[in-house]
Amino acid sequence: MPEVPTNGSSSDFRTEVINATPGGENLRICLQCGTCGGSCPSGPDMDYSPRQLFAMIDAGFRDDVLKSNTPWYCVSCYYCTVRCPKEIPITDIMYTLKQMAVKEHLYDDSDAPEWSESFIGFVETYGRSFELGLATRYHLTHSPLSKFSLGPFAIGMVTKNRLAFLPERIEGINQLKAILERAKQLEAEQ
Amino acid sequence: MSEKGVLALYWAASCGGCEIAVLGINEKILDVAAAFDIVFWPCVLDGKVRDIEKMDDKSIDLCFFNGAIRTSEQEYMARLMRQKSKVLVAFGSCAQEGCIPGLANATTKEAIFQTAYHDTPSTVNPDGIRPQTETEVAEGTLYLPFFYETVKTLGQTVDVDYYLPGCPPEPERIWDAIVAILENKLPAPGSVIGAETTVCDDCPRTRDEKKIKEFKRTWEIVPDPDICLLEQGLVCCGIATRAGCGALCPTVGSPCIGCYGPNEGVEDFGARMMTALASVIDSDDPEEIDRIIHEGIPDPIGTFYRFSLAHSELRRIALPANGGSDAKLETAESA
Amino acid sequence: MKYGYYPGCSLGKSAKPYDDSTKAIADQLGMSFEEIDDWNCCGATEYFSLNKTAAYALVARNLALAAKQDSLTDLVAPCSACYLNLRKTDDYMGKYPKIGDLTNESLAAGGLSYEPGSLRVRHLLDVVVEDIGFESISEKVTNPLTNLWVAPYYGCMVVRPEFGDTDPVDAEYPVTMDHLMETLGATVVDFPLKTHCCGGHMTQISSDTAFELIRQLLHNADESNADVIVTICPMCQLNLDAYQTQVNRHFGTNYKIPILYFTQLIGLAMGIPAKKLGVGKEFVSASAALKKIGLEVEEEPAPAGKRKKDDKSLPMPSGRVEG
Amino acid sequence: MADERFEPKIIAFLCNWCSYRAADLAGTARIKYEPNIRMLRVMCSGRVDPSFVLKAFALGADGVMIAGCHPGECHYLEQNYKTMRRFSMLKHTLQAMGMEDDRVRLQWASAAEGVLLAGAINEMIEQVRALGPLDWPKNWSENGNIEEAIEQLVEEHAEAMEVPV
Amino acid sequence: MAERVGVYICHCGSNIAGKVDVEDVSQWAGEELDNVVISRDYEFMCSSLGQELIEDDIKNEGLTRVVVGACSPHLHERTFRKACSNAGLNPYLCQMASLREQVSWVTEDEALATAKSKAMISGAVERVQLHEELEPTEVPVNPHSLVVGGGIAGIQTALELANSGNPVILVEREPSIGGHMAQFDKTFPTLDCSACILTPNMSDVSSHPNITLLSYSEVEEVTGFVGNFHVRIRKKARYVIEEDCTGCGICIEKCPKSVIDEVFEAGIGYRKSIYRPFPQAVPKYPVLDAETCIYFEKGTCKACEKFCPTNAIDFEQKDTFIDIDVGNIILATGYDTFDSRKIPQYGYGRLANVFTSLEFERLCNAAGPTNGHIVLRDGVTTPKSVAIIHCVGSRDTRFNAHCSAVCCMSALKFGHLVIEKTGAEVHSFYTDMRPSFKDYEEFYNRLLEEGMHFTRGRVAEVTEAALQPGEEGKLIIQVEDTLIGRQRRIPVDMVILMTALEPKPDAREVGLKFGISCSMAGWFTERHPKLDPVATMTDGIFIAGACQGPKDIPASVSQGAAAAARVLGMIMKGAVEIEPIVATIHEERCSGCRICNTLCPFNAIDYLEDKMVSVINQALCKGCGTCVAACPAQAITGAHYSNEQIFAEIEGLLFDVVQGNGAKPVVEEPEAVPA
Repeated sequence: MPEVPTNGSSSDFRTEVINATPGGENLRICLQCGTCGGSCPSGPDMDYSPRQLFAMIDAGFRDDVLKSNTPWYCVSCYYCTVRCPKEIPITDIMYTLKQMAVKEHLYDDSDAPEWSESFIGFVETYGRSFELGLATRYHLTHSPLSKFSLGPFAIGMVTKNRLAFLPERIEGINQLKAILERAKQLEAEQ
Repeated sequence: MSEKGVLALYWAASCGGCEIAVLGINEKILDVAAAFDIVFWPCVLDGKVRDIEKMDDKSIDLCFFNGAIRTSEQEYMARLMRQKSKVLVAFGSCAQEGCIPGLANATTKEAIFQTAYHDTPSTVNPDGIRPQTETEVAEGTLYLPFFYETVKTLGQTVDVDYYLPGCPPEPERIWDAIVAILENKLPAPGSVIGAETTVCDDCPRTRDEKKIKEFKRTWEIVPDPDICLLEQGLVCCGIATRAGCGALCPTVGSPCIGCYGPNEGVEDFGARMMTALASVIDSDDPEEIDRIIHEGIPDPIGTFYRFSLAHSELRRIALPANGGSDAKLETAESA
Repeated sequence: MKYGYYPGCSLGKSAKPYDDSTKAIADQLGMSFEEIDDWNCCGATEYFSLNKTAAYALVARNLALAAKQDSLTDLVAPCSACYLNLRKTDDYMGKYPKIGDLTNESLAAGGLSYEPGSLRVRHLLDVVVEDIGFESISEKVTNPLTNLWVAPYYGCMVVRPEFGDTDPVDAEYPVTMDHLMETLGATVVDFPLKTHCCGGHMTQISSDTAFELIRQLLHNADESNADVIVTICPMCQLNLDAYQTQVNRHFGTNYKIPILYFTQLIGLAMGIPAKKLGVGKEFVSASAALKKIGLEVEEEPAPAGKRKKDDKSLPMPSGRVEG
Repeated sequence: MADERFEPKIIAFLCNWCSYRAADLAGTARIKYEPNIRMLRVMCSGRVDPSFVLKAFALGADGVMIAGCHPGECHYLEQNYKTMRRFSMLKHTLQAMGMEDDRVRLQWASAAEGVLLAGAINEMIEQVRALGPLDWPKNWSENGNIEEAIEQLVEEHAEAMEVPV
Repeated sequence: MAERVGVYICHCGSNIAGKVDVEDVSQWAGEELDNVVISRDYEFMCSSLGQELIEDDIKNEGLTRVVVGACSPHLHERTFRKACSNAGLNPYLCQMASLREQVSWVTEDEALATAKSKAMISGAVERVQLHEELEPTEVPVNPHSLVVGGGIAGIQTALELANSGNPVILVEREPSIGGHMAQFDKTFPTLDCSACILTPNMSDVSSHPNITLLSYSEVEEVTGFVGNFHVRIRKKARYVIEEDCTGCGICIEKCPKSVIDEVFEAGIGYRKSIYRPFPQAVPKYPVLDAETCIYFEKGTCKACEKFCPTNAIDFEQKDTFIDIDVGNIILATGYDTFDSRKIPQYGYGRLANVFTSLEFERLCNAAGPTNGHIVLRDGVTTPKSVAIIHCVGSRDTRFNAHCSAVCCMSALKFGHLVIEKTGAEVHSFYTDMRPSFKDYEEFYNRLLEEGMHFTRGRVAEVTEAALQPGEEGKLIIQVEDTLIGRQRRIPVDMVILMTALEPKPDAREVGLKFGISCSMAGWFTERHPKLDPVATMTDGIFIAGACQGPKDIPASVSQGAAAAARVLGMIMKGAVEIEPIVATIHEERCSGCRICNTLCPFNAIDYLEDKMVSVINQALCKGCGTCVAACPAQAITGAHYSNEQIFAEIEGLLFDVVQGNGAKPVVEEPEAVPA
């Protein structure tokens, strides 16, 4: 039987989340009404609804929150953000949670972080995204046997001349790398 | 008063009109001479400062001090006369409120020196020499008084017992004051010897409710001889100026310029004029109000503070380098 | 009018038809596009999950480059995700000084800087509707899309979130593209899911989630007898088009709804050859739907409807907020 | 010194009916504003005599705000129009005196406008802070040179006194 | 002789003490400020113990002046003045510093808050020493009262006052009194028929000898002051001569023009161009709506005129004005409802079978457009399932931050009516269930027993998009059931939106007209939220009912009665004290320049031709001080706001600046002469 916590592990987790999210102060006035959870297109597949996540954040269940699949199932449709009666920037909070989870390697249950990382890998190397490479790399390493198969998709894309075979590299890639390098440094200092 | 009293008169930064006004009491000057030993009156009698310095404190019964304070020498004299006098009277507008010399506070010392020693057409000063507070000569060091940036009133310099307003005070009022002193019928120390009403009280013009749509300059209109000048748009300061002159100017159709100073209890003459005039402007439209004021009163300091700038709350215009160091003053002097 | 053009990665290849059709209609509508030199990927929705400062910097490089480009005032992105990232970065850099400072500090490493607010970031639909306007478009229509039933699909990222100047109704139930399609002569079907999610990147992460969302959209459009779903976003197009077969297989359904870009339909209505508009590159063929164009069936206007004596129905409130 | 932020002192005259209540409301609503403002209550902004403003500056205030009901909303019907006229006149004179415009402000605020008033206060504090200290009395301080000069004179006279007559 | 000043710093619990170091302020005042002989800090100065502290010090320590640093003087100036006067000190020798509203509540930094508090205390101490003893003046109270708004709160107030024998003028903007309550079917939790309990009171109003009812009228202008208000009322043209009209209704019957009734029928019913909102309307006279009348539009028709048996139709009628004098005014102007179209995902205005709560009230009202049949928008189909969505536009920072207070109970009432009348399934989607008053929880229980379903969750959207079997042709409620933590889709036939109660759109304007303030949201502000809920900051103006905030019928009625009691108190006393804050012209200093003559809007200043001076009629003076500030000769002084007092306060407020900046030259006896 799991242990009943006497209290959450981190009393200041909510402040941490708020500080990392521009305009996040309204998280303090969350009414637990469920507008976000009801509006979420991927809600049924989340282990906690956004609303539950906010209650857990308040309760200080840091690890459970950062291990949750919820932020990773966020499709950035911003329904919750525009509907929230307390004007909480929920989508941005999901980005904050994802970044925290990646930083602390707490979310290991899904392929989502790897998808993001693969995508960004190409962007950081070439300055542009590269769909064929991305899809191939990602699928070969993560879910070669998933019910989603790359085959018909890729074949179609190629026959319709909608998939590039070679990545495109921007001219100012070194400039971009310098910018991103500096940005990462600044982020680490935060 | 069985024994003769001791009287002193002194003249600091002023035009000399006050001295003449004293003589304006005509033959009554003999009564004054009969009542007082005049120990010090540099304008009229020979006398030495050191003689005054040697006197016992408070050994002068009455001192009429006219003129504002604008140099260290004047300040020294003010302090000296205060120390030696039982009753110190700020005599005339300069001593009371700075008067015309006080208008120097609408400019700066540097600008004054520049004008006086360089810019006036009659000045020939090829070496650009300016007077210095200290000058080395073969015989030693020569000193000149230090010229103040800001003109002060007598009251801002030393404690003053009574004020006698006017530029200059009217002879009748001077005589009244002397009588009051002789008869020991003085009001409370610190007060003004004069009326408690304003020039309007003496003004023969008829007056009505006031609404001003436009301020007029004196050359713009020939005023109606019977009705209030203010109602005709002329900025007449009679409404705020202490009575005492007999409303000489408005009676003959010239608006009062406020030489008799503010009414009893008023700290800032200009504020009274500003608020009274503004209150009766006949417009509720901010832009029109601005226009009426800016067009009608191009020189607010000259209009509202002609006689009282040094005595006003703000005393002077802002110095260009407000809060500047000593070095700045030095530069201004030595430039 | 001249616009800065940020095509984004998709329009280079997977959404080439969007790029082609945009360029094809630009001339006729009096829009001139100047591509941002050496633009980079906007990071889609992925970079913000990993590193926010880097994500803003990545987007801001494009803004900085665009702002440097001579006399550009408006920056147009046809891709919804690109539009949102550009717009949001511009907005947040101004609204949250900390983001502005960090971003500019990062840009400085590449010798760039960006003053938030110096560009107006806009989506292509907004430009077409606001700057060109229905009236001048209707003047250009030579082949009205009469009898073509279209489901206007806006997706998420153009209508949401709100940046202060948008009508809340638009975030939930926008109608600009509906009016645009009507201007082109098409019949607009009621499409309640018009601003719902196409699944986004969930096709890659959890296909179950994505397929269900795609199914809902196809189902809803099919219910309304739409001949075509018209979209303003490469991701929406890709998900609904390229995955339609697999969705059918997954759910045992048989949807065959072509997904076209709004620019393609504008082009067709203006008489531009289909090929020039990239029509034909879609997975689910639009040929059957496009056959309907040209049928001249005069639609009877619904009578104003005088209330009958035995009419028991209650009056309906108007749909828009008053005042 | 350079690091120390200048904290201006601003005097505000608030009318009893609108702006003082707006200040009350800002309080009740816990709207924060900077503490550099010190408020006086008058029954109506029409009570504000220009000499109040001059006095505040003469005593060393860095700025003065006059707040009243919106024009047309005066509790005393129309008295704030007089305030408007006097403010224009006062400002005209202060300009001639060399005072920066931002140091005086006429602010209309209804009893419901706590947020507006707090915002105006913060804005004015910022503006005055940017102008720096006014310290009007320093204008006539002669930089402390007076006593030195008088001493000089006293010394000189003392020397003269030593010379036998 | 120097004054003996006592300084009292209130902690106000933690309201002040939580931000300001009150001990430090009080100690500092005692040590640093001249003439302060006692300085104390205390938990609650306004408590009786706090007041006794002052009283004892006045008696035992011979205080001659009192300074209290506490809340805004608008709250407790009276309290502390009274304490002074209890101890034999003139009440006007007391001064307050608003350390709570102007310091602790608005300042972030504690040290700066303490410093600011010291400045404010210093200002008050300097000022109070120059205070003068003043005696309030008394003015009689006109026993007539004006009630604005004829909803249930206004009706209650009018009847209470009238029954006590005092004349009342009741002004109502609409053609009939009754307000929202007249639109309702039943009232919670008793399920009384709303009309059955309201209409007897309405007819009492119409027949009461002490009540003058002015319907279809609005207040145009209010002048004067407590006890003596002058009010101008616009009586809008009805185009019906009330003296001749018998209320037979033939004109309504014969009128050929039918229009949607947006007001009384909430937009789901029709009325004629000449109409009475409902059969029991008070007064009985109809109103002709010129905007839709065929005659006014086209110049012909006049059916009403032709058929009127008493020639009571007058197409030439114009608005008229009525001037009245009253002693007190009660505002009971009510509320409005939120426009649900601002939340587009609920589909109101787009999805036919989404109704607002007000529409539903009319729908199930036996006198409504469907004769009380609960049907869909088609007018015939009875719903088999109904969803009730709570908090539409309430508890939402984008629209109304407040809880509308009545919707939970209305929703339960609706649930009961639907079940009773149709047997349909009813689902309530609530955020928090708040049945808080007498018998309300019991009513909630009753609905649970009756089988109403309750889902805790704010509805995400209402959609007609059927995605799963069983959803076709329905409205689907998409929601997170927060108690389960799962999304649910519930197909229903009808949706009722419990729309928020909002302030009237013109509340701010009305407030200004009567000289009272509104909250940020637009509700009228009471003098004290707990202890003085029906009075306002303006003496003689009272508020009752939902214009002060969302309220149900019992609360509105209570407030109506409370406001009447407050007014009766004033009438019984017969006179009110007016603050002696007036201006005086000192004749000996006045030179009759007449600058002040045009400045007084209350005509309190007269010019005496014979003496050539101006004088102030103190009964008319309201104490604004504008003439005081204008006098060029400084011949006018303002009681309690004299120049000296204000200068002293400025100097006190700037105590830390004045120290050593040369503003106050210290003229020492100069040592000019060499020793």
